[in-house]
Amino acid sequence: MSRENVYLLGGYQTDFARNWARENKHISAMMREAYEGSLAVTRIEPRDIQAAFIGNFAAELYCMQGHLGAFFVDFDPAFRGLPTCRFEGACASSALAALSAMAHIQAGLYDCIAVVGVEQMKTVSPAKGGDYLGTAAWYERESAGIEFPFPKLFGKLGDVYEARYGLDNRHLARIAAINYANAKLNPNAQTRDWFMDYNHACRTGQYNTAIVGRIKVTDCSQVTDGAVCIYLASERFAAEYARRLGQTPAALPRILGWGHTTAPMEFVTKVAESEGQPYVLPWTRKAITDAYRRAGLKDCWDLDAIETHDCFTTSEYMAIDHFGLTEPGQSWKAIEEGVIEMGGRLPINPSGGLIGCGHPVGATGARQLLDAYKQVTETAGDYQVPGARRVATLNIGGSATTNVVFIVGR
Amino acid sequence: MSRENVYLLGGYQTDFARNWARENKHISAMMREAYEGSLAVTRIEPRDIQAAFIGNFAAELYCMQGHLGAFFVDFDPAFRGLPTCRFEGACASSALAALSAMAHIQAGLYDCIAVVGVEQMKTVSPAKGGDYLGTAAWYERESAGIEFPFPKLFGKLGDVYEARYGLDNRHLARIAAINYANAKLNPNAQTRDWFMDYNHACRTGQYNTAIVGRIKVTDCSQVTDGAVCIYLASERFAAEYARRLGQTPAALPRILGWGHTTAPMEFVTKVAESEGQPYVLPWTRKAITDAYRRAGLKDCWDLDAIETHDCFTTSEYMAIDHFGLTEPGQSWKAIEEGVIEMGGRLPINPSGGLIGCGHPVGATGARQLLDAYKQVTETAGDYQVPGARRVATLNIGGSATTNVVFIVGR
Amino acid sequence: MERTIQTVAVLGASGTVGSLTGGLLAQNGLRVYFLSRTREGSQKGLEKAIAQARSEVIADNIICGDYDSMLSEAVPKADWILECVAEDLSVKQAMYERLEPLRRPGTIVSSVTSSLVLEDLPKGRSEDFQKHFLSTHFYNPPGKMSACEICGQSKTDPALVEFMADFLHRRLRRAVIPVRPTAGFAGNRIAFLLFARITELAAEYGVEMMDYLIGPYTGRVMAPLATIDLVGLDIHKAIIQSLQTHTCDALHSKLVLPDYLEKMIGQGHLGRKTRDKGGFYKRLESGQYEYIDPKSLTYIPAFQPHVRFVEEAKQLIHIGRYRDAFEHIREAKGTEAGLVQEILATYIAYSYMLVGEVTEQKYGIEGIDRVMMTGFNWASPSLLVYMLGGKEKTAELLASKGLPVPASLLEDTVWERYPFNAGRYFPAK
Amino acid sequence: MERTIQTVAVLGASGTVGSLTGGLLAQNGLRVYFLSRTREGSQKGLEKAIAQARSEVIADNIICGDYDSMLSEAVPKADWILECVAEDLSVKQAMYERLEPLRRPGTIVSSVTSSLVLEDLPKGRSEDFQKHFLSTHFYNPPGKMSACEICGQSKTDPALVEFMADFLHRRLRRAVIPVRPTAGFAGNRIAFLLFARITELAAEYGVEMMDYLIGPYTGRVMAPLATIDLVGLDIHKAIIQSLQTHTCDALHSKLVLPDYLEKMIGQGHLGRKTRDKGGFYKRLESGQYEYIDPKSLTYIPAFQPHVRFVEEAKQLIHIGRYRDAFEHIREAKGTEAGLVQEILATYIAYSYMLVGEVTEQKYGIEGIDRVMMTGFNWASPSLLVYMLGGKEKTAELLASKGLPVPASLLEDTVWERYPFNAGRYFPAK
Repeated sequence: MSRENVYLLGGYQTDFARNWARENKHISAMMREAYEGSLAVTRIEPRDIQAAFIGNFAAELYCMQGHLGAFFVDFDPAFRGLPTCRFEGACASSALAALSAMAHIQAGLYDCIAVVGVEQMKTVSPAKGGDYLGTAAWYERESAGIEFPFPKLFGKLGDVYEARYGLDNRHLARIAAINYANAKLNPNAQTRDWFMDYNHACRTGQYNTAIVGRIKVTDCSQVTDGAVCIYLASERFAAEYARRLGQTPAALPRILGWGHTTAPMEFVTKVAESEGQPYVLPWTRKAITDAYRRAGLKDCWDLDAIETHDCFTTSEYMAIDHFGLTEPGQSWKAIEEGVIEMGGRLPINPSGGLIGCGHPVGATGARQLLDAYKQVTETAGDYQVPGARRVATLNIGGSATTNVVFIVGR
Repeated sequence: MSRENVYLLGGYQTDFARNWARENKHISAMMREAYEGSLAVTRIEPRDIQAAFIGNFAAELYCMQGHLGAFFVDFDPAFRGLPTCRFEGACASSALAALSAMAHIQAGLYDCIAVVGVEQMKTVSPAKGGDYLGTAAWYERESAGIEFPFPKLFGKLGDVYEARYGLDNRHLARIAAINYANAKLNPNAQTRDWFMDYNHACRTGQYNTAIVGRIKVTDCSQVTDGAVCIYLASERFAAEYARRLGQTPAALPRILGWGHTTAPMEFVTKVAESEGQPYVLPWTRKAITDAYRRAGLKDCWDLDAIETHDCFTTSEYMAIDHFGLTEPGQSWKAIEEGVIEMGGRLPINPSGGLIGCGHPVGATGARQLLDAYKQVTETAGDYQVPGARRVATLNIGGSATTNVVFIVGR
Repeated sequence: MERTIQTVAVLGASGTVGSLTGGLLAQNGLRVYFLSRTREGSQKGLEKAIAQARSEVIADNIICGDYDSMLSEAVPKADWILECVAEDLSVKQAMYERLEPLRRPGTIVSSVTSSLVLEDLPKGRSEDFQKHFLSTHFYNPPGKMSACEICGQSKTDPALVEFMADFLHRRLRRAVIPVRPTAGFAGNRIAFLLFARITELAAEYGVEMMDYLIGPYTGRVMAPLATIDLVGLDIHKAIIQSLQTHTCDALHSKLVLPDYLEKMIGQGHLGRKTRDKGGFYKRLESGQYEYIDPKSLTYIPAFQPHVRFVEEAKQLIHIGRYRDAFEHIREAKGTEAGLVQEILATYIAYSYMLVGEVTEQKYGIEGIDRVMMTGFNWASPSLLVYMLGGKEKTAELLASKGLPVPASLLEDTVWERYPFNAGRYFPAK
Repeated sequence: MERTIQTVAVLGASGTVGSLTGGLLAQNGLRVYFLSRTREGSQKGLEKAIAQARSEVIADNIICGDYDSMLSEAVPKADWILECVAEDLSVKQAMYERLEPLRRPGTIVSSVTSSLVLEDLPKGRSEDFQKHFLSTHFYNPPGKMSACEICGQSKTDPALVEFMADFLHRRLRRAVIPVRPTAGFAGNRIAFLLFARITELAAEYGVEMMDYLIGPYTGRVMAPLATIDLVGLDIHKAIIQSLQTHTCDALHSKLVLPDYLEKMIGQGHLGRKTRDKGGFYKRLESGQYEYIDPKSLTYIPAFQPHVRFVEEAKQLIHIGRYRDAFEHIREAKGTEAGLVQEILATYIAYSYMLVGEVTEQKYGIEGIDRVMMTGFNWASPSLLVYMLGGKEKTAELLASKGLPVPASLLEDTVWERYPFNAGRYFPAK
């Protein structure tokens, strides 16, 4: 990009295994923990922060609380008067917050912005939660009266693959198993203590019930509570910050490229419009190629890892060919060849992704950016991809309606 | 501002008197009407629009629908893939969308952005709607179990004025009467066909019930459905657009200045912290003075009109001194002297404001900008302030938690 | 001296029209005498006016009284005498005779009539009376319907009509429609022809089906037979008869009163005013409706019609795709679609036909547009032309239904303007 | 040759500890023999293991059998023999005797015991046995509690302890805490002293009040007397007695078994395992709880204590202001506040006191921190020091409660680190 560089200065995520309703905590407590942790980790100080952008999907429904941006002001006396805003694009909410933070920095309006992604979802029954999630799709048409609208929609994504290219569910099971395996290496992952393996993912039964269509429990990301706080900064702030840490600005990760597209809301419309095209979800593909172009990448092989939006195994299956790891429809090859596993040519979701690490809806985009940051700064601990220099993230909202891609690197 | 000029190219608002639930319309229909009307009015074409930013407070609650940004994509085939986002800051949601649009334009990311503010509220009973609005405050502490949380909070604002400076409720009645009177001149105003006058506003009774504390029905803005679509644009686009209209870019209104602050969420905290200070709501004041400074205005007398956030008469009372029409606490003087009436030295809410024109929460910020546009282009019809060149808007979310001010002019 | 109106005497203030219109005047700061046969009647009118305003403060502007004791006080003080007494020529004329000696020269006298022949009303009155006499046809209730047709007779001072038009617009914020002195003026002339045709079709297709087909989604807040129930079948009949007698045009034959409708009136099924006996609709205690069967004149339960193109059109309207919905209606096939197309086409054809007859030619369709929107809450004829894809496509539709294609349609440009607030006329139901 | 563990024989696999720990091994891909007195018992253990894993596939890794028919097959194949039989020295020793002729030299043998004297267990066994014998004290259920205290006795090969620590950490993802061979190791030693003190206070202040005061908000997922109910009062007594016998320190006097508690055990009020008779709590059919009155040993209804500083602290915790909550607790006045402060202070003082005794001095507080978090779901001692405002303020608190201020506290720096995931230990209840 010819515009000013925007730096990513790391941050903090809460433990996605926690249940904040059981802890009797307000959603702002989760934001506060993410924020306080981020200060400790990044050594950014309250007075550095000039705005706070909050990504959240539906606290109105899950927590009966809107206006989340304003809670940030309570976290420190220095924040009185701080400009804040909440951003929403369903499951892509905090990626949108990050995009806007990038724009504000490039416009020269602010030098350092806290981007918080947050969702508290364990406040309601699974049925009610599934219904709430339905508001990320066209509720009246795609969700009302349907018990699990999103498993149904993403099951249909699998059906489209099956019809156009063929699809073997065992490849989906492999995706699930890899994400669970990676999650075991991630101390913040929701499922890190859960048992899951490929054999279990292949089997339908008491402990792996069929939800709808081809989607079983192990194909789904699970209801998760979590918050993430990361920092985006201008060149000017990054220079000062690097000095503070005794580093050079060049050592700090930045946003190398990005893509942002919106497809038509209804899944049937998406699919009807992609009929005869190489990619099932052309607008997801465009967000990816836009990001490659802006980052000056030739293709996916210029990346060292990907954090993608595996809300269901089918969405990761889609991401594999849409990122260009294989020809369209051939995602299974990358799975069979071990390309996407830790140690593979291009690991996907070293963190465990949404299936393994968890999917607190509004927090996921920020969590992906934080994990990209950790990878390129080699601070990902047990789930580090050795020597990672460039990592892509794909955060989608609805049935791949809102698509946001970032390339993070140095 | 030394940064690139951001132009405001007008737009369209729906008739705020309508009841879209009674018409059995989906919230996206309201957005669509605002959008289609805006094309007709502005002569902007679909291919001009590079992003769509949606301001909305709580469609999740009122309409069981999130992810509103994505609906814009359905409005025209040209919008497939369009970057979209929904912004939320309670009642200041669409002002926040406009602020972000401004930032994206100044960053050089987009040249022309549609900013849509929308809220459908007549879907639920008044009690339920009041409860939903409570999520704009700290729900657990300020709203849960309270029938009308916001009338209560803004009644307390009056109490603070009374305690610090004295307050005569007849001045509040005058504010209501002026807004209703102005609304009669506005063909889009919710209350344009309602009867209301100063005598009625002074009286409590069957037809003007006391809500809570000093707040009567006539002190309140009413439940409203509405959408507004406006356009913000870069210098480059404005130049081309002016050519298209046979005008010079200098004839087009632009954002001369802006202010954006967030106060602590809880009203009691706000008030406790302003104890001993001249202004009851110092962060609202700061948003205003920031906007004056950025626009290069000396004070309010450089303005020709103000569109302020009179969700209740007390909030307009507050705005009068916070904008600097009087010394702090002396708002009554401007009311008694007729300063704020049509024909006065500095008319407030020629449109009728929230009390007269209506307050579809997420649409209000955009509606204020549209009215500012109409004033400075002398297209406000019967509610035109003659010769208006500079108009300020103040949009607040929660109990003056989020504060956004714009100065629009040429 | 500039003419001003400060004080108004409303005659017939106990009735709905008189009280609500009088209330509207009081709301707008005029001093209003509410007069009727008894003081109690006028007082009841005041209560209706207060309920309409949702405010007691308007009572400060209202003086209630009966004719005998207060006419002589009120009329000399009045700048405007608004006559809302019974729609009966002799009753009105008798009232005018009482006014003659009391009114100051130059005092405006207007009647709210629309169905009587305007020319007949002030017959026998003084020249000054006739010169200051006109019709101001307010639609009801004026708090919700802003239409006001205005019309002088042959002796009325044209400057007075202009003054009143301006006053009604500015002071009372009426949508003023200057009309020619033809029976039913513009709004009733058009609407009741359509009502008549729909009552005829109901005999064959049933009440529920016709109101389903010509439901709100076709461009009206209320379905047509339900509207007749609201108006009252007796009033409906009176208007149709008046139009039959006093008008004549190419679609005159559609102005029918089917037998079953006469029988309904005979049996006392007048509509909402005879709630227990019902009208086209009968409301059950459960809140459900039954519909009269025109053949047996008994009430039959709702069968909830479901016609595919109708439901699809409603779905498109539900998401704001109005033009797509009307393209769908225009292109739909089958008997039911034919009926909807016929009614829409008749409405458009008849409206454009009457340009120049009920309103001045120079106004084009605009006056008729305005009265249908603000008097009936119907989509205007030109708006339907817009929705149906423009005047060429509309003309084709009219021709295909055997209707005349009026020149005023072919010359019209109003439909091309983006229709402000168009969606409100198309509820998705 | 590198040592590897592929096959494990679990002895006592019918019990909770054996089955769940065995299941954990199977989940992690080890081949596991589930052995107990009967094949049926082992099979029941397998079912528990499946329920813990929430997957039947782990059964592929598990072979069930009884000692008589399968010990001779399993033990020679096992790389590790995990003994989970009854907590009785003679039972364990008898089992070891049976193993001796079957096990290959070098095969690891570990016991899950924590309360028996480790040195006594392998007495009489071969040198190779003793060299490869250690304690691996898994906390229960291992699916939720990741703590595993590990400890050799005098003859154990230190390299083997190191190997097992590494294996438990890497392969089984245990939070491994190397401890010294003292009774109760680290976790039980600390926790049960606090339990003892709280049972003593409950005699005076009541059960409900003590669990309210020392509730989850003070840094634990479950209130203390409720935890004893879960453990079982009989087990509680056994642990306290073992600690009374085998340990001695400055706070030894707090290690009490109040009379009423002995009586409860005598009357069969053992806790959750005697659901009908209850323990400290008794669950009514309504889902409500009653609490035992230590004086009368009858159950009394809940009175829902409400102490202001407690509620305020919970409210601060509810919004994530943990340190503010603990400042509030620290500064609170009154009897109830004094009790909460005493318990927190005792916990901190005792934990830091035991550094060097239950864990190696070189680990500082970290081993104890880890076992309290991962074995009990309690906030660690150093985390409480952080929450209470640092070590100076904490030292003041300890001194004010008449407690020793351990040098290891004064030297500690662990508390200064930002505590990862701290909030999870402080539910707002």
